[in-house]
Amino acid sequence: MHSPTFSMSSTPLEPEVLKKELLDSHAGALATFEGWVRNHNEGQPVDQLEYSSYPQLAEKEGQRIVAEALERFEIDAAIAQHRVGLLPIGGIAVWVGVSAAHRGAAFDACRYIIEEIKSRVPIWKKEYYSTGVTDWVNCHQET
Amino acid sequence: MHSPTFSMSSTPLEPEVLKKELLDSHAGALATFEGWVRNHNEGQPVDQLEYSSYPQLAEKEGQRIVAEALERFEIDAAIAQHRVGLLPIGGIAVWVGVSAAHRGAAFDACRYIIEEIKSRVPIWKKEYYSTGVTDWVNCHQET
Amino acid sequence: MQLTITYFALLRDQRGLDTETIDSPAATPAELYTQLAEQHSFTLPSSALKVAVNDDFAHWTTPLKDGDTIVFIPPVAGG
Amino acid sequence: MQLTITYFALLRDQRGLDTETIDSPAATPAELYTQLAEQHSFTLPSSALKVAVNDDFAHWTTPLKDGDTIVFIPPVAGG
Repeated sequence: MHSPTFSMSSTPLEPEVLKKELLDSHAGALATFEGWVRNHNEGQPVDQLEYSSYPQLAEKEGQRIVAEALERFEIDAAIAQHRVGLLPIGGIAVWVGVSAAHRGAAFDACRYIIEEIKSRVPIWKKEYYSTGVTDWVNCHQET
Repeated sequence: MHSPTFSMSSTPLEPEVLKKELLDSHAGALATFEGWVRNHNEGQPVDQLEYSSYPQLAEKEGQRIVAEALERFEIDAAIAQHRVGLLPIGGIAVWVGVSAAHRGAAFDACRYIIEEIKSRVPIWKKEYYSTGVTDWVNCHQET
Repeated sequence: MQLTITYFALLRDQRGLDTETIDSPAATPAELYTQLAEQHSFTLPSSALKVAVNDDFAHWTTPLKDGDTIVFIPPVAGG
Repeated sequence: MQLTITYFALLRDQRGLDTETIDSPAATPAELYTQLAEQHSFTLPSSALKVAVNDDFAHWTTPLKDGDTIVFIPPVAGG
């Protein structure tokens, strides 16, 4: 069993490099998830996107999530990485990979990790719309 | 929506190339599955593995599966490719990738495709054990 | 009736060839498999197999026609 | 009591700075946020936030100590 790995990166994510770290002759199944910057959100055209994080707590919480996945599911290894900084359309915002002897556990753990990252890790997303307006996603104000 | 794509390949699979075909500025989520040749099966050390197929029917049935996934799930595109021939330990036997606006559909469709491939597509696996013995997986004889 | 049978995987090993065209009175794939299994000592029961006629899945009771190509499909193991 | 507050995302924009150290009588993060929200017209209700003290998640009622670093965490949106 590998050590839990979650990290933030300010440079483009490299799925092939991350995947190699999971390659293990024991494993038979690899499930991965990639989140890409979309060109729209709730109907508004998006030009680019900026992720920022609370780095000390983000890495800590991310590593807890990967450790939980290793404990809950019959998997060999898991890696997750989240991008921060300014991303263009089509850029990779997050990558999660899980290797396991059997595919069910690989899928379940991969999904668990991405769901928990999205709900628990202190990372924020600022969208830059084609109109010139920007918005912090999920922080809509009443005013 | 892209056309359903399933193919057999007698040369090593290239996930990065397949993934590029799914890249679409609309999509926000990519779920992938890779099956690798394991170094053991049911406790027996495996040296290498040979996949063979009934090509005419395998491609037809695989394409039906991908078409079903495109119909059942809210996804943008799906690609699946299965290797035939002699594979070393760690070689990629199968690759499935699904892109979608939302991650739930991407995961569900990816899992659907790999499950259906495994149960319906006429592909056979011959294992070469370290003992020199070979065996057609799932064809155990009573004698 | 002329029927072509193509063999894959374990059945190919047990038959010792890839494909053959035979003259058979078998009216259905079920009858044909019974005949071949007896002749060549195939170990897989028909309940473990699927059948394809002319490169698509078919029923065991589908009537066979002269010139049909039949494949008996051993348990699959892709992925 | 000296408390350091670090701001992220929308709260950073609304406060107009990254971090500040203030002298506050607030005994808990809940009291501190009420004070700051009033002072700086923060729009997010505390019910939408989580709170961290010294770089780990904490309760709104955790007693604050001199020198603590507090972060109010706006709704996250990773992935």
